[in-house]
Amino acid sequence: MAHLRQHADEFEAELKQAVSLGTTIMAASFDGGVVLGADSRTSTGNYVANRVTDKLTPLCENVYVCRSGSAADTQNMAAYVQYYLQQHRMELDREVSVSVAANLAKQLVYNNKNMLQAGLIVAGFDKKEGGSVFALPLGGTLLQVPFAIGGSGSAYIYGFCDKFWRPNMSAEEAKKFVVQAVSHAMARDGSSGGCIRTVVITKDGVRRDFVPGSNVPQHYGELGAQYATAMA
Amino acid sequence: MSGIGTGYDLSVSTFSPDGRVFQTEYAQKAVDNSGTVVGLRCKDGVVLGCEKTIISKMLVEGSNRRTYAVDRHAGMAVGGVAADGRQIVNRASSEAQQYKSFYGDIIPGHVLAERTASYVHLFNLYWYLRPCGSAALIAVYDRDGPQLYLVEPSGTGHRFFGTAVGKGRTAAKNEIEKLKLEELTCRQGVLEIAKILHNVHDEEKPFEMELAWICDESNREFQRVPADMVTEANTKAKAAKDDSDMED
Amino acid sequence: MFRNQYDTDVVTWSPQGRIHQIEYAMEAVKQGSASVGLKNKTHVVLATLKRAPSELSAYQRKVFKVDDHMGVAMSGLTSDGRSLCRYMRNECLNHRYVYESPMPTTRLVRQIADKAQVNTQRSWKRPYGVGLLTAGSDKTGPKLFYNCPSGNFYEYRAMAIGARSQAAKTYLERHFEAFDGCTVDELIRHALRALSASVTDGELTAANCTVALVGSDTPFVILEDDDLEPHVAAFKDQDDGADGGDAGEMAVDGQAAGAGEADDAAPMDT
Amino acid sequence: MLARPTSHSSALGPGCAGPSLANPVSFDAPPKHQAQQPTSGAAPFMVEPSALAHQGGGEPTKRTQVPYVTGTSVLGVTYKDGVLIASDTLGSYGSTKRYKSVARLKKVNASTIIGAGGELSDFQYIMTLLDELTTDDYCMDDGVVLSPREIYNYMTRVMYNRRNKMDPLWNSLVICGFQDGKPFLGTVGMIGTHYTDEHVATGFGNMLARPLFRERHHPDMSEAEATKLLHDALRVCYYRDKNSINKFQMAKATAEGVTISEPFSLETNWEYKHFRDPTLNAVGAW
Repeated sequence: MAHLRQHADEFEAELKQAVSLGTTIMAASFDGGVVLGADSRTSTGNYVANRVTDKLTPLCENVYVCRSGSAADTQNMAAYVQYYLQQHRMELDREVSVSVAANLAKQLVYNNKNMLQAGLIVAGFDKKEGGSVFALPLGGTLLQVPFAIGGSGSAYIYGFCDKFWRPNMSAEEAKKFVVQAVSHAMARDGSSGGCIRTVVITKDGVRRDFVPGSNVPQHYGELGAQYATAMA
Repeated sequence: MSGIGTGYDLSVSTFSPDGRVFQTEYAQKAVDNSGTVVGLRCKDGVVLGCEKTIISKMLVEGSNRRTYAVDRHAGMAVGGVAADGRQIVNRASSEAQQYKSFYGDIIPGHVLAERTASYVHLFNLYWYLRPCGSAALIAVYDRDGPQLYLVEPSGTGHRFFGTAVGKGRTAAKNEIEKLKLEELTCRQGVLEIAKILHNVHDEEKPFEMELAWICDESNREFQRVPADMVTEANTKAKAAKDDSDMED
Repeated sequence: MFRNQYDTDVVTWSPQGRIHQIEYAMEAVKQGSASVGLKNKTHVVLATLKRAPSELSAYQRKVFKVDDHMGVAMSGLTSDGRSLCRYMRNECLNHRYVYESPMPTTRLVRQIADKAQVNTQRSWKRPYGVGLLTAGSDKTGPKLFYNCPSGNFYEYRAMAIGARSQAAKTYLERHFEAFDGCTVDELIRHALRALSASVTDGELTAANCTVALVGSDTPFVILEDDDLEPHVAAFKDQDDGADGGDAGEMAVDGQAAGAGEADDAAPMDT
Repeated sequence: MLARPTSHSSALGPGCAGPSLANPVSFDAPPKHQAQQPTSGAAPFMVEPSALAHQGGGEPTKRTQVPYVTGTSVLGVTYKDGVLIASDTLGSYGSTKRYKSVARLKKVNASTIIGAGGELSDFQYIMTLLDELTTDDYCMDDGVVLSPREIYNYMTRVMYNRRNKMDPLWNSLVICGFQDGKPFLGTVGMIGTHYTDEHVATGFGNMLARPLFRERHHPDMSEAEATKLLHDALRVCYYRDKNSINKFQMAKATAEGVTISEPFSLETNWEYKHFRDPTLNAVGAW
C-alpha cells in the first residue's frame, strides 16, 4: 500500500508541474511573405498534456507568434499583445506593422523577464517591409532575422537550418523547409512531437496547414506509415 | 451676439445661451492678433514660416524661437502666445517619444496631430484652466509622405495642403490658394512663403523670418531652412514686393 | 487704474485676447530697481541697483550665483526670483551629478520659462512677479537671457529691466554694437554707465549697486563694495573728464524714461 | 525638446538625482495645502521608495537576473588622430552561438560610439535611453550636443543606480569618441565601475587583449598601426574565447566624425608544424 501511495504522490507532483511547451517552433521569411511552423506537443513533466496543441497564435490580421516556454505565460502574453494591437489598429486606422507587434511583445518579455518563461518568434507580413521575422528569446532581446528557430527541439536542427535555408525561396519551398526542419527536431526531441502546424502569411492573407502525426516525414531509425499495423 | 458684459464669457466651463464658449474664442483672438505663420505642403515636403516682429535691436538674431522639432521626422511652428506654444511643443515631443518607446516606431503624422489636439483640448474643459493662446502648425514626413496639420486653441485639428494663422492669415490664405502646391518644390515653397510674409507684414516694424522645413532635401528630417537660403528668399521677396508697389 | 471683469485671474482671457494678470505681473518687474546685462565675445556682465528698505537695514540682494558658470540678476519680487534661483541651482547640481559638466545656459533658461508658463495657466497659481537676467558661459560661448513672467524668454546682446530701465536701455541700444570689442573692464564701465541712467535718487555708488561677471575662464563672481569701488571710481573719472557730453545726454534719456516704457512687448507678442 | 530634469525619471534613469518633472502637467483640481517640505537640498538624494517597497520582511527579493543572450569582449585603443573600437557580432545563448549578425557597436551621436558586451536586451534598452538623449539634443537645436565624456558619465550613473536597485543592467560598455581635439575612450561595468584609459577591453578581452595592448600600444600610433594592433588582439580573442566568432566590426572616431565598418573576418593561422603533427615524436602525448 505504502509504495502505491508513493507512486500516486509522484504522479500528483508530476501533474502539478508547470504546463510547458517543450517545443520546436520556427519561422522563415521568403520572397513575399513568411512561414511559421511548430510541433503540437504540450507536456507536464513526462506526461503529454495535449498532443494537438496550436502554438501558432494570431496577434492580429497579419502577424502571428510562435510560442515556447510556459503555456500559461505565453497564452496570456499573446492575449495582451492582441489587445494592444487592437487599440493600436484603431488609432492608426491602417495595417499594423510586424515590427510594432514584435516590439509590443518585447516590452512584455523585457519588462517582466524575471516572471516569465517565454521564448517567442513573431512573424508576419506588412505592405511596407513585406515578410519579416523577429526572434524574441528569453530575456527580451529583439532581433530581426531571416529565419528563427526556438524551443527545446531547435537545438537538434541548427545544422539542418544553417545548411538548407536560402534567401528568396518560394512559398512552397519555404514551407517544405519548415516542415522538414520541424520533423527532424521531433525525431530527436522527446519534448516535441505530434503534428506539424504551419501558417503562411503573404499579401493575400493567412493560410494555415496541418501535417497529421501519421504523415510527418520519417527519419533515420524510424518506421514509416507503410509498416504500421492497422488500428482495430 | 457679443459676450461682453453678459457674464457668460468669463469661464471656459460656461456656455452662452446661444451655445458658444467665449473663452475659447477669446483665446483664438490671441492667435489672430499675433505674427503670421504660414505652412505649405509641397510635393516633396512641408515648409513652415513665421513672421517675427523684432521687439528690440539688441535681441540676438534667431532668438525667441517659433519653430521647433518635435522628433526627427516631425516639427511645428506656433502662432500666438509663444510660452503656451512651448508647452504644446513639449507635449508633442513627449508624445512622439512615448510612442516610439512603446511601439518601437516613429509616430505617424495623424496620430501626432490627434494627440496634440487632445492635449490642447483639455485646456477647454476645466474652470481652473484657460485655453492655450496659440495654434500649432505641424509638419510631418512619415511613410505616408509629407503632411501638414493645424491644431487650434479649441482643440480642433485638421489636415491642410496650405494654411496660415495670425494677423495676416486672410491675405496669406488668398495667396496660398493661387499656388499649385502639387507642383511646387520645397525650395520654391521657401520663396513663396517669404513673399507672403513680406506682403502681409505691416511695414512700420522690422521683422525677422523664421523658416523650417522637412523634405527630401533635408533628409526627411525637420530642420531650420539653411541661413543662406533664407537670406536669398528674403532679398527676392523684398525685391518682388518693391516691384509690385511700384506698379500700384 | 483701470478695472474690468477680465483682469482678476490668470485663467480668464479678455475679449481682445489678452490676459491682464500676466500683464500686471510684468508690471511688477518694473516696480523693482533696475538690472542690466551685457556681453562681449568672452564675458557677460550683470549690474543691478540695490535698495534698502530702511536706513538701518542692509541692501536687498539681487544678484545670485547659480553655478560656477552661471548667475542671475533680478528685478521685481526678489522672493519669487530666489525660489527660481534655488531651482536653477538644483538643476545645475543634478546636471553636474549626471554628466559631470556644466548645465547649458539655453536649456536651463528654457526650463525656467516653461516653469513660469505653468503659473500662467492654473487658476490656483499666479505668474512669477520677477524678471530674470541670466548670464551664463558654456561651450557655446557667453549668453545673456531675459526671462519674463509671461513665460517668454529672449536672448539679448544687452538688456535692461526694472524701474526706469528705459534710460539704461537707451544707453545700451546706442552702444551695444561696440561691446563685442570691449575689454572686461570697459564692459563693466558700460554696465555702470547704463545703470547710472536708471538711478532714481542720489547717485550710483559702490554701496548701492552690484556687478557680476562670468566668462569662459572666469567663474561667476559678484563684485560689491570694496571690490567694486575701483570700477565705480574709474567710471566716474571717465564721465567727469572730457567725455562729459555723454553724461549730459544720459540725463535727458533718464527723464524720458517713464514715457518710453509703454512699448514693452506684450506677453503674446512675437 | 522636453524641458525636463537632467535624469530620465526618478524610477529608471540615473534616477536618484533629479526632482520631479520640470513642468508637471496636472489637470487635477487645485492641490490640497500641505505642510512645507524641508528645503535643505536633501530631497533629491533620497532613496527611491519603490526600490525598498518590496523589502517588507522575510526574504529579500532577488532581482539579480541571469543573462540570456550575450555578447563577449569589446576592445578599444586610442591613436594619434582618434580612437578605434572593435567587437565580434555574435549573440550567444549560453554556449550556443545563436545570433551571428548582431551589431554590438552603435553610433550615439556625431562624435560618440558605444560598444557593449553582456546581455543584449539590456544593451537595446540602453540604446533607447541614449537615442532619447540624442533626439532631445536634435530637437533643442541650440548647438549643444552631448560630448563623449558626458555620455560616458551619464552611463556610469545609469549603471550604478540600477545596481543600487538590485537590478543591474548586465553589460560592460566601451564608450569612445572625439572631443576637444583629443580621442576619448572609457569603459563602464555592470555595477557602475568605470575608468578611462588609452586602451581598454571588457570581459575576456581584459585577459586576452590588454597584455598585447600594454606591450605594443603608444598614444601617437598611426591609424594603420592601431588597426593592426586591434586585428591581432581580435585574432587572439577569436582563438581563445569560446564564445566568439570570426566576424567583426570596427568603429572609428576622429575629428571628421564617427564611422562603423561593415562586418569583416580575419585570416587565422593553423600552420605551425607541430599543429599538423603534434605526435610526431611522442605518439599520444598531445
